[in-house]
Amino acid sequence: MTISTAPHKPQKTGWLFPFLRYLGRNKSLGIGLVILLILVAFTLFGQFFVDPKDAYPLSVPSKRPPSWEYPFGTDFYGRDLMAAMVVGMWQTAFIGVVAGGIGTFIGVVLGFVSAYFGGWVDASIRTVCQILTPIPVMLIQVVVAGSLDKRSVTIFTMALIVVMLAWMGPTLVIRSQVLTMKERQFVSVAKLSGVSDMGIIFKEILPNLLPFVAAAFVGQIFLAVFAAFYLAVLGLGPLREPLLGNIIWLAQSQGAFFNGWWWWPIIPSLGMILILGSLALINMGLDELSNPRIRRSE
Amino acid sequence: MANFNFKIVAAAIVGVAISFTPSAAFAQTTAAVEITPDTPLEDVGRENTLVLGWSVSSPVGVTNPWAVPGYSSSEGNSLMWEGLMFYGIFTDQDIPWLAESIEYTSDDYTSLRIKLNPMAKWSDGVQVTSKDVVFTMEGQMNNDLLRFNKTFNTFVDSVIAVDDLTVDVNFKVPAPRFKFDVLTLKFDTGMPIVPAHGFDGIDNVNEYAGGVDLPHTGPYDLVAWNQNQKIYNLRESWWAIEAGLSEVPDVKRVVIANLGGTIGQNMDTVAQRLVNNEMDSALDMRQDLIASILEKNPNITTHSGSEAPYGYLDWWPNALWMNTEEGQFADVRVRRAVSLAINREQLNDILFDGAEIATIVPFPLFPGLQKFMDTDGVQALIAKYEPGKYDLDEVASLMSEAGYTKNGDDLWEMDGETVDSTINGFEGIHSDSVPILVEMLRRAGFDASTNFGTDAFQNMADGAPGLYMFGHGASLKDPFATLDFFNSRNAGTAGEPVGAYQFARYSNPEYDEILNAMSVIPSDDPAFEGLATQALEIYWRDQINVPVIQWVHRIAYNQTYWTNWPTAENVGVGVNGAFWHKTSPLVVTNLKAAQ
Amino acid sequence: MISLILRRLGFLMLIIWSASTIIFFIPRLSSVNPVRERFAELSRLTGYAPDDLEKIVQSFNKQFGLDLPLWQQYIDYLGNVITLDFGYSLNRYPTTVVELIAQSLPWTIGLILFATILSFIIGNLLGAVAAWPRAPRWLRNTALPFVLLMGVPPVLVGVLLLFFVGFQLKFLPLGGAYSIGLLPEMSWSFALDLLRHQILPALSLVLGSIGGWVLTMRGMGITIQGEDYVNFAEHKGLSGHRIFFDYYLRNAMLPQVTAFGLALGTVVTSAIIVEGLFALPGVGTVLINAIRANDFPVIYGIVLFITISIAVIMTLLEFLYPLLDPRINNE
Amino acid sequence: MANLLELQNVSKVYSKGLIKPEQTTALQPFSLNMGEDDPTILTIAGESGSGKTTLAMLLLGFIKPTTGQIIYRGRDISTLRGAEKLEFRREVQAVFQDPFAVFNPFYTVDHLLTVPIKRFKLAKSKTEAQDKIDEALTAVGLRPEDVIGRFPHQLSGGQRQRINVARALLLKPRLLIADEPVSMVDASLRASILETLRNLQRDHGVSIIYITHDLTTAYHIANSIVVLYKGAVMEAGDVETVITSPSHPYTQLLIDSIPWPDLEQRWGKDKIFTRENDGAENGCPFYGRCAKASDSCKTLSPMFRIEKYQAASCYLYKDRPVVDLDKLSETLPV
Repeated sequence: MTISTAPHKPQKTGWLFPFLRYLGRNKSLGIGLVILLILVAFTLFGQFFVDPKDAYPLSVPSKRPPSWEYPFGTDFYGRDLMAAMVVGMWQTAFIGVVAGGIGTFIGVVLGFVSAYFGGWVDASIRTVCQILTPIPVMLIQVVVAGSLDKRSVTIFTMALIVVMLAWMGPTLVIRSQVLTMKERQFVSVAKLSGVSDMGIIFKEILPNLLPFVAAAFVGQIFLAVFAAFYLAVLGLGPLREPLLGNIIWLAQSQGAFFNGWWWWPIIPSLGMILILGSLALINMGLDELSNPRIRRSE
Repeated sequence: MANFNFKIVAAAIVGVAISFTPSAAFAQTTAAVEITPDTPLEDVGRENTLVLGWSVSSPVGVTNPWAVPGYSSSEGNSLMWEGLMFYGIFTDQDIPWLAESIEYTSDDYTSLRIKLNPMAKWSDGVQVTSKDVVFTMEGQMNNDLLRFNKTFNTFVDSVIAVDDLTVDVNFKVPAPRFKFDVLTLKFDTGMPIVPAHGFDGIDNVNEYAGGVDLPHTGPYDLVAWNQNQKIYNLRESWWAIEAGLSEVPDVKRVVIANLGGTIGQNMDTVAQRLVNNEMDSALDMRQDLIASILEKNPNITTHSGSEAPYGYLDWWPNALWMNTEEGQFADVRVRRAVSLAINREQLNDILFDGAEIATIVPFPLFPGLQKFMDTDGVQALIAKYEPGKYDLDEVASLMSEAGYTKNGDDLWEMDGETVDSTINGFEGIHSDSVPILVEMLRRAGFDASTNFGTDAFQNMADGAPGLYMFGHGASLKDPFATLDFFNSRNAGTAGEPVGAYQFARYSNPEYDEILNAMSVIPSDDPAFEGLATQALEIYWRDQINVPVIQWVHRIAYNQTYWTNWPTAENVGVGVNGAFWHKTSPLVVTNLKAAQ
Repeated sequence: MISLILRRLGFLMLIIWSASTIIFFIPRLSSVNPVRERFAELSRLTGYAPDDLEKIVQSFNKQFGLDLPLWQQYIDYLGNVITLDFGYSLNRYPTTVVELIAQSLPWTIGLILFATILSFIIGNLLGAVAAWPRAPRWLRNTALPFVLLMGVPPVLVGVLLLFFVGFQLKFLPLGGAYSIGLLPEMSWSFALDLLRHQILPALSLVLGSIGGWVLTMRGMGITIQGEDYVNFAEHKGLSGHRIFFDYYLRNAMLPQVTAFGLALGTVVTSAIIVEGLFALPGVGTVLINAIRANDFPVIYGIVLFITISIAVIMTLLEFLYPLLDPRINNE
Repeated sequence: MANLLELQNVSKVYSKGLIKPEQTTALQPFSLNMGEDDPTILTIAGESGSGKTTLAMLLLGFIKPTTGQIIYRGRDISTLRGAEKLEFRREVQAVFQDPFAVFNPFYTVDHLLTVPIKRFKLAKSKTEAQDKIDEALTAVGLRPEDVIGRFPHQLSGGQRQRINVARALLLKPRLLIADEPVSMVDASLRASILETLRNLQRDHGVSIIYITHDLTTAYHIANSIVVLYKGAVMEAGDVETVITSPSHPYTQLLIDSIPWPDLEQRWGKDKIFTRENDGAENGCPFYGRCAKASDSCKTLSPMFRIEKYQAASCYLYKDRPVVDLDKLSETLPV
């Protein structure tokens, strides 16, 4: 969502200035977006400055601390961590966004269908969710990832494995929100205004659920990155790829801290904290944006 | 509002209470399975206690060596069980133990006589007699779950108790290695003697956990075992003291601290705990970790002191195995190309700080085997086959010859299929080497990736496409045992799983003939060296698998509380210092208190 | 009320049956054999392997009916589920599944309960405060670091804690459930030792998960603020903390309690890996090993135990809803 | 005379629970006709729980009647589909009680006006749409620049409700259901909103069903009135007649409770009467509170015609002619 859909007054003077002004007031959104932009810029423009091949083992001398030549140092396997961060950040973001996006999408669709149409549709979706929820997802992910041909374990299949059982959370949350939302009077008014069922779902109810959808999305990205991380921990991921989780895990397996190679685990950990931290801040900011009452008091 | 709060609290309490109910039920069972001393253990002090770190994987309470597959000898249980003889690898000497002597009684190695040590006693005071030896051997013959079942059925015709202290073993075929392979304890192999009277009234010996009740001959008694640790106390009445085989050991208590997880996980924590003197020794480490340990705690040493490779050779040199009968690696040119793609010098640099650990043979270079490697015959073969060669151009010409072309990703391809070179291996022990091998293979155009997954071993057993990083646990003195893995006896049936060390599925009558000839003669027989050289030539010619690295045990010996660890400078009785090997009683009982 | 409870129990049975069925079939996707895997474990620890592994594997397949048709195994299995008898662990034979679970379960339950409740309380309070316009600014900002921390998977928090607190500062133990050489006893010194060993693992779980509660609670709080009844209460001039607890926290709690049930699964997963990091002899270590080895009976036992526990807790939470929100009526 | 709206024996029963349903009657069988040619304002009066909001929901087609049919211009509204349904939507509109809840908090208030214009294609261009909106806002006494682009919370309750009325104005419906349109609005604004409603009826020919619990506003605006109590019609007739001389004890109680601006008149002079409501489940719903009840009230009384334009459901008038249920409209003047 951008500010242009919700200006205080119809603006004909362009959207940029009010947007920036708004970011000044909504600090978490502002800071979150700035961090995210820096990270995106890092991984996008980084591609021009590093050789992506250096993100793989045996490319550079191993175990070098940060220096002018290797700003983030190099690891045991002879990866340039700068290159590894550029490539790995991209891949981590990819898994997060793909898995988070698909999971949230399925969750929102099922949540809406379930709550809006009710009846047996609702009952069956809810029952499936309730049955699946208590089963430790990891078991299923591990078995599925384990039975795949290792060459087909790519960043993308990784995302799909992660998303497999990640949709129940958003489904239940969205469902309960729609249930309360659809009893609100503006839905009746929209019906009177001739708005179709789909219109009511997408134009009347959905925008009000954006904070929840965004929270679900952030939650899903968190779960995706986390799941990708522990699949890596169990040796089921595409281990060769410089996914942030993989780098951290390999560092841990080689006792990087103990051996004094602090830069090896610390830098990808910081990357991870920044990615998810910025998403969390954006999420907080979105709450403020979509809740007019907060906006008024700002 | 007050009412509301009250209800919430009440409901929460009920909820928590109910979720605890099943665990309470389980907690009662817990007391039953854990081994807890009846009376509190007397305090022997840290200075008399040996603390060893290990990821204990065998189930609590299983001390019976015949409990298959729960029993493991590596988690302190080897302190309870002894064999007829030990072998000191560094002195190349037999150390008679429960047996005073074991002699072949025929020139063609078809019979053998065991004389027991008359002083040997079980922990319950009962004497060790030929009845126990016969019981142990017949058990191996008749119980197909036991480890030496196949060996016994291949070689042993009968086991006869001549008198209380003498046992004769008669073989069906010449068995020159039986004494060493089966009857002698060394590294993690050899058969411990179990008490015949300990199994009285046990219907299913494989199902019997043993616990603290099973009489044993070793110097330590299990006194406590839970998920956190195992505790063994010295039994002062240990027969070997009276028999003059050992002094009264300084180590009064051994604690095996459970490091949790799977083996090789969180080794930096283990390292830190060693540095903190919490533990005296722990399982073996990767190169850099042990170097850092030595740097941080000067009291800690290793087999090679403070020099690389910080340890000694283990008997488990690793190779990239493959299914030589089916799939892409059935073509010898492809196997050879894999070997040519590996830069062993670079492996030495990255993994071993330059120490020469990368290898070209599937057996460990212990003195006897090094001697074999130094013979002119083998040196000529090395010159001829260049098994350690790294040459990407030759990879290219071999692969082209085999019908492969490079595809858009710069990978070899035939009929749209790349060469599936997924390396199946094990996290922890392989996480330093496999990623590097994968990269070397990729650079040579093989579609390599890492599989540390749950199915890695299954893939190996099934002969699935890809490479298998696995060792060879066999040869110690001569190359026979390792080379025998490639005898077509071990090739298995196509499509059926095979056991460990049989992954090559290699089958070649010419090779079998050589190995069969070797099996009936001892290694000091004049004909042996020639046969072994012939077999090794076929091994290299056919590139049955691709040897990569020798296995080094880099074990930290903390001298803060304990000295006299077996090292290169202080070989002692000559056994290796791994406390998880079957020779551990000799290591532990020889330690001297530092304070 | 009785019929309601019966209906809920019926649904619980449905969940258990479905879960058992899924759990039965999922591991069958994998071809890994538990007995062979045990020998793989032994051989990579020590290099040793039995003479004829395949014979042993076949023998166990026969003993445990793994060579029977799948449907027959399924029926036997359902029978076992009903009687809660899972027989022997194949990988750790001759130990039984119940023994394996019994040894490890107390450690895991202790850790999870301690960590979850702690993070739920701290997280929701901080989240509610962060969304509450009347709270002082510094108090609202306390939540921020935790929100940033939620980016870090618990196992990573654990690694960092180990390094900074364990390795560097050396005032907390690096692993194990209690000190080496001690034996459990009913004494204050042992309890203290136990607690010291639980602090780092629990913190690893708590620090990372507080952020999640903070975020959703804050989102919820802000939305609720827009609602008329809160406006109304403010206009009525109700005191701050009265509004905070009566209108605000109480209304925002409902979805959070739902999420609490959902989060349990994630927490169990995190705990499983954190246990490994801190060498806690919990059910997680046993489960991971069982999954690795495809030790069906142990997987079934543990996963069903976890599933049933979570399902029971969720069912209990449903009984809690009407207390949290009188509009919802279980009738 | 063609009927704009025709209710035939419409009733609504809610039931809860699957296994042992518990039934609540929200509306007893109810019939009503409204002529197409004579726009009128009909008040449905009653306290909360009287079924008046259920009636509104039924009329708008949001819920389906348990029995009976709602015929709008000759078609049962539950059978309407597609274009016909859209037509019905445009022609039957509502103004709701809560002037805040009807706004989607996500959008500016314009949303309320622009959406129906778009959906019902009321304007050919953006400018035309804007003009129509401005016109409607002006008609309800708002300055478009004060409200357009604002969020609902930025406006006062009165402004918001006038936008609602403006919405009704904009759509020019044939039938407007006004559900307590002024009960949450400042007293000073009530008159002008009611006036606007009346203008709609008078100038634009919109029939209005005015639902309220407030008899004074009904008196000001409506032509006729139906008094509901617990889902049943208590009294119906000309608004003047019913309010000045109520005949049903319940209506009397209601009228008596109105705080007239007359200092002399004692307000609520009669004590509120209660009695065990036993045996009256199918009887007069007012039985429990009625001072004049007799045993015969344990069955529901039919409507008795008291005047030409007044009928009451009470045995006190059992000597008067009975009005058939479906002839109720005949007692209502237009």
